Amino acid sequence: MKIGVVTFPGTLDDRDAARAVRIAGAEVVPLWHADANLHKVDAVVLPGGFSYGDYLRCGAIAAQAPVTQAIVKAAEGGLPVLGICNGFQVLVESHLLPGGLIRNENQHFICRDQKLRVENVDTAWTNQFELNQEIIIPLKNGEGGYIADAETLKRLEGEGLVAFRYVDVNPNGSMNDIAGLRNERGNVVGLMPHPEHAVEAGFGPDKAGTMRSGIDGLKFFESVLKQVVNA
Amino acid sequence: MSDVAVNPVSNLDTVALAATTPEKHQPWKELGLKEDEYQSIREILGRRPTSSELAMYSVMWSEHCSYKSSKIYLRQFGEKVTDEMKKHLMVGMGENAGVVDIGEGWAVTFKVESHNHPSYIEPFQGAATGVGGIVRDILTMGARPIAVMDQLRFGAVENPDTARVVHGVTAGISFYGNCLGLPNIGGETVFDKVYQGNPLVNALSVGALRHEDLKLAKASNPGDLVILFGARTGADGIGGVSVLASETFDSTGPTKRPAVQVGDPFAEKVLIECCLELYHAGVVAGIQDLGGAGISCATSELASNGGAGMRVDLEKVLKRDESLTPEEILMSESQERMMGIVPKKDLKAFVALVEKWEVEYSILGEVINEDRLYINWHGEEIVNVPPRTVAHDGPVYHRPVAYPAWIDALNADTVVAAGLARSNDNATEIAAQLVEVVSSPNQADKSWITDQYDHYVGGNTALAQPDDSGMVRVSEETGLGVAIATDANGRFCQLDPYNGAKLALAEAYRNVAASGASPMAVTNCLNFGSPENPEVMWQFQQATAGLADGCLELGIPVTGGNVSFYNQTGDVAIHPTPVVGVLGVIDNVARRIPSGWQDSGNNIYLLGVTRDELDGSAWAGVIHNHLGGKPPVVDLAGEKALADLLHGASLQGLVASAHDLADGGLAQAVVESSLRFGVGARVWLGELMERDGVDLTAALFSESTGRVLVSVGREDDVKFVGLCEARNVPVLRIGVTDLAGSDAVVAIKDVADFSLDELRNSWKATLPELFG
Amino acid sequence: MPKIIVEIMPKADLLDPQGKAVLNALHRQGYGKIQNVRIGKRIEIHLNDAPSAEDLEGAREIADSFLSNGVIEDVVNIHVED
Amino acid sequence: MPKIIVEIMPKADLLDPQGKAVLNALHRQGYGKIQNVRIGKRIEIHLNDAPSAEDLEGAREIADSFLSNGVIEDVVNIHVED
Ligand SMILES: Nc1ncnc2c1ncn2[C@@H]1O[C@H](COP(=O)(O)OP(=O)(O)O)[C@@H](O)[C@H]1O
Ligand SMILES: [Mg+2]
Repeated sequence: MKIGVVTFPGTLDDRDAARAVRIAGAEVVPLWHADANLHKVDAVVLPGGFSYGDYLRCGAIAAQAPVTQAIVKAAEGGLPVLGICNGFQVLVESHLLPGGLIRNENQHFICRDQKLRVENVDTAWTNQFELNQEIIIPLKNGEGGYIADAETLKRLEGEGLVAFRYVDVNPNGSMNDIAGLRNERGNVVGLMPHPEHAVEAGFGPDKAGTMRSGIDGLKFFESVLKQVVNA
Repeated sequence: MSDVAVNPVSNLDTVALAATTPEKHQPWKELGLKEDEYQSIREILGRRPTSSELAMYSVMWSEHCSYKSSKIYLRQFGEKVTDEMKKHLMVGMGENAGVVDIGEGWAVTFKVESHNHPSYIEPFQGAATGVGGIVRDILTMGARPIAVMDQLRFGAVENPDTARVVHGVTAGISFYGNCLGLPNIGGETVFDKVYQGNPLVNALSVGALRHEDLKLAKASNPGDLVILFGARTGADGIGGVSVLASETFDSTGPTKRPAVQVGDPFAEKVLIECCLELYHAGVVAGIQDLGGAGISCATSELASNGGAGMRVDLEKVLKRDESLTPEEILMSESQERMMGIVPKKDLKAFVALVEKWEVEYSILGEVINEDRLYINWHGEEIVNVPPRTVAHDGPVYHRPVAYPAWIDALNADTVVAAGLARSNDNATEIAAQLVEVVSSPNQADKSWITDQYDHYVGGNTALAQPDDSGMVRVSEETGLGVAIATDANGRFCQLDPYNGAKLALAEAYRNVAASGASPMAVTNCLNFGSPENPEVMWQFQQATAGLADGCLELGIPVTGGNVSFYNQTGDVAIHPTPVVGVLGVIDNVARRIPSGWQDSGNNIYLLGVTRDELDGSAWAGVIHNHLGGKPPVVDLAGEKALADLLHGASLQGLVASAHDLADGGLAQAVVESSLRFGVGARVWLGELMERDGVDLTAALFSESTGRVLVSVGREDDVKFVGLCEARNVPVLRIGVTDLAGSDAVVAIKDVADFSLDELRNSWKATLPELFG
Repeated sequence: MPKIIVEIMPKADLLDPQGKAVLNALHRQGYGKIQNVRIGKRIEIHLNDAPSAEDLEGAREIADSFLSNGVIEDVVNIHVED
Repeated sequence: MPKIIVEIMPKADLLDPQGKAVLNALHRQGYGKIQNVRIGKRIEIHLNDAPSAEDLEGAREIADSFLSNGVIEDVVNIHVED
C-alpha cells in the first residue's frame, strides 16, 4: 500500500505526514510539486505548511502546480485524497471542496489542542472512527476560518458533507463550526487540524493525566489503509 | 551616503582615483567611524579608502559587527575553561555558532541573537527578520535548524505604546517561525518600564547535524567559485543593523534608503532545504550567511577565515533595483541570502540543486591565492584590501569603567530597610497577595503569546511552553534529544550584575536539569546600555565575569553568543539583561519530566533551602513596587548537586514532575504545577518555616535559588528520599497532590483554599485583557 | 512603467474578519461615524509597454482565474495607470 | 452607501515577497511579458452619508496613522465612491 505525500516549496508538515503514514503501516512515496507523475500511489496526502509562502491566498499558487492538477484528475476518478490545513486550502482552491478559508476571526495565528467531533464516518479517511466520536487533534493556522455562501452551507449540511466540527471552542470563526469537509463520493477529505501531529505517544496533544500522549490522528491513516485494502 | 553616493559607472570612486585624490573629504563620521578609526584605515591601505572600502570598513568596524567594546571581556569565555569542558566542543566561540557533540554521531549547534533596535522601529519585520537571521547562522554550520525560542522584554503594560510593540513582535516571530516550519519551544516574556523605548527581541535557534556534515565559513582553496544565492539584493536595511545597532536613536542614518528589512520566510524555507541538499551532495566547501553588513561581511570573513583572498565582480550581484550603487550593494542587509564557496568541478551539481529549488544564484568571482580582497565594478577596481583587516582586525576598545555612583544606595535599600509590610498574620491579605503575584503580567500565563507559535511542526517536540525547558528529539531511532532553557532577571542584574549573570545561568541550568536533561553548553545574548557610559561598561564587565566564572564552576562552556549595546533612551539604560541559554542532552526524550503533577495522591517535595530573600523579587515588585537590596545568594555547587540528583532520579523514573522555583517563589511554582494538568494540591509550610527559620511571606515568595518542587509517587518515596539524603540535597515533604476536576483546589494551610478554576481564570486573563 | 491595476474585494455578503477588526479599532479610536470597513487587495501588474487590448484581456483572465477566488471574492475594478 | 477608498502599497524600495511569489507563478503560467507584480491593500470605509471635507481629512489621518505603516508602506490614493 503506497501513499503519496506531496511537497510544494514551503510545505512544512510533509515529514510529519510521512511519519504518520509509516506508523500506520503504509509505504511513503514522496511527490514533488513540479512532477505530475503520481507514481501509482493508492492515496495522497496534501500536508500542511505555507506552500509558496501562502502569498495571494493560502493554497492558491499550489493549486496551479502540475502535481495538483494530476491529483485533481485522480481524485475525480476516486483516488483517496486527504488535505490537511494548507492541503485543505489547496483542495478548496482547486474546487475539489467548496467554500473558502480566510483569516482567523481574532487575526492571530493559533496553535492549540483542539477537540473535534467526527460527523461522518463514510469516507476513505474516517471509517475507523465512530459517528460523533470526540477526538483531540492539534490545530495550527492563521487562515482557517471556513466560509461559504448560504446556499453552499445548506447543501453541505443537508448532504452530510461536514466531516468534522469544532467542539467547545471555535478557534477561527469558521461558519457552523466547520473544521473539515468531505466530497460527495467520500474519497476527498479536507480539514484544518493536523491529524499527523497526533500519531505518536510522547509527541501528540496532552491527554488527561498523560502528557502529549494523544494519538487520535492515527485513525485517519488506518482508515485509508482499510479502505484501500477492501477496495 | 550623501557625497559618496555615485552613479554606477560614470562617477565611480576607484582604487586608482583614491590613490591620486588623498585629500577628498569622506563621510566617515556619518558612517559611524571615529577619527582615529578612519586614520587607521588610511594607514592599513596606505591611501584613502574608496567609498566602497569605506562602506565596508564602517559596517564591519561597527560595534555590532566588530564587538570592539566587548571583545576584551568576551575572551574570558574562551579562557576560563578546563580541558574537560572542551571535551564535547566541536566548534567553540568565534564561528557563526558553537557546535556540541551530543553522542551517537550527532552534534547540535545553538545560538541566541538580538534584534532589539529594528524591532522597536518596525516590530513586525524587526522581530521576523531576527528569527530569520539566527536560523541562517545555524544553517551555516551545516545543521538542519530544528527549533526556535524567543526572549522578549517589553515596556510597562500600561504604556499605550507597549501594545504596538507586543502585537508587532509576537506576530512577526509567529509569522516567520511558523512559515519556516520550526517549532517554537520556549522563551521569555517580561514587562518593565525600563524597556519602554528599548524593547529586547532576542531569538534563539538550535540545529542538529551529523558530525561529518559540519561546515565552516571559510574560503581556502584558490580557484573555488564564490557564489551568492537566495534572494536578490535590494535597498532594504542598508545600514540597518550596523547603524541602528551602533548608535542611539537620535543619530540619523547615512542614507535615505529604508533602514528596515522585510523578511520572506518562504524564501528562507526554500533556502534551508536547498542548502541541506547542497551539503548532502558535498558541493560547498565553505558557506556564510548574509546578515548584518551583507556582502561586506561574507566576502571578507570567508576570505579571512580561510587564509586566502578573493576576487569579486560586484556588478554580477542580482539586484531587485538596478539603481543600487556598489556601496549600497556592499552594505545591503537584504534577507535570505547565502554565499557559498563551490569547487569548479561541483558547479554543475550545485546549479542542478539550486535550480530544483528555484533559487536564484550568481557567480561573483573566485578564491585566490593571495591575501587580498579585490572587488571590481564593471571592470574597475573599487576595493583592494587585506580581508583580515576588514573582518577581524577591527578596533579594540578598553572603554573606561566606573563603579556606579547609585549602586551602594540601591543595595542598601533592602526590603527590610525599606520596611515593606508583610502580611504574615493576615491570611486574607496574604492570599490576595498570592493571587496578585501569580496573575501579574510577568508571572501570568503566556499562552496569549505562545499560542501564536507552532510548537508541533516537525513532530519531535517533547517539551515546550509552559514547561521548564523546551525539548526536541534529535534521533528518531534512539530518542536522543536536547533541552534548552534561557533566563535573565534584569532586576537582579541591576542590583548586582556579577551575581545577576550567575543567577541567570543558574536558573537556566536548573530548568534544563528539571526537565531530565544534563546541562552541557551555554550561549548568551548580552543586552546592555551604551558602552560609552562607564557605569554601563562596569555592569558589562561584572556580568561577563559572573557568567564566565559561573560556567567554570558548573563545568559547562560558553559556545557563542551576541552583544547588544546602546539599549538606552537618552541617558537612561535598560537594566543589564544578559540572557543566558543552557543546552542539555537527554539520552531518550521519553524520560523527560513534566513541570506539573499528573496524578493525585503523590507526595510533593521541596528540594533546597529557603532563605529570607525577597530583595528584587516579584513580590517586592508587584506588591510594593520596590526594587532594591541584594539578589539571592548563588550556590552553584548546590545547583550542580541538585542537577545530578534530578538526573539520577529521572534515570530511575522516581519523579513524576519537577518544576524549578524562580520568580514568584514557591507560591508561583505550586500554582503552576497544579495548573499544568489541572491537578490540585494540599500544601503545608509549617515545617519549612521552622527548618529554614523563615516567615510565611518568605516561605511563599522568597526567590532563593537552588530549589525545585517535585512530585513523587508513593511507591517511590523511600527510594527518592534516600537518594536525596545520599547526595546531601535538602529535601522536605511539603504536601500532596490532590484531585483534579472542577472542584480541584490548591490548599495552602493557614493561608487559603484556592479554587483551581479561579486561579486559572486570573492567571490566564491577564495578557488577553491587556492585549486583546 | 505602465501598470494594470486589479482591485479585489471580499464578497459583500461574506465575513471579512480583518475589516471587522479594523472597524472595531476605529470605533474605539472615536470614529463612530464609520459604518463598515472592508479590506481587499490592490494588485499592480507592471509591464514594459503600454498594455494592448490583448494584455488587458489577459489581465482580466488572470484576475478572475488566479488573482481572485470567485467563491469568496469579486474583482471590482481593472484599469491601467501609466 | 458612500465609501472612501484608501489604497496602500508596499514601499517601492522594499521587498514585496507576496508580489514576487505571484510574479513567479504568473511566469510559470506563461505570462512572460509581466515585469513585476506588487500587492497592496484596498480598504473601503463605508459611511452613511456622502463624506464631508472633514470626513475626508479624518480618513487621510486614519490612512496615514493607522491603516498604513509608514515605515514600510505608502498610501497611494484616497478617493470617494458612491
Ligand atoms: N516569548 C515566549 N516565547 C515562547 N515561550 C515563552 C515565551 N515567554 C514565555 N514562554 C514560555 O512560557 C513558560 C513560562 O515562562 P516563565 O514563567 O518565564 O518560565 P521560567 O520561570 O521557568 O523561566 C516557559 O515554558 C517559557 O518557555
Ligand atoms: Mg522554569
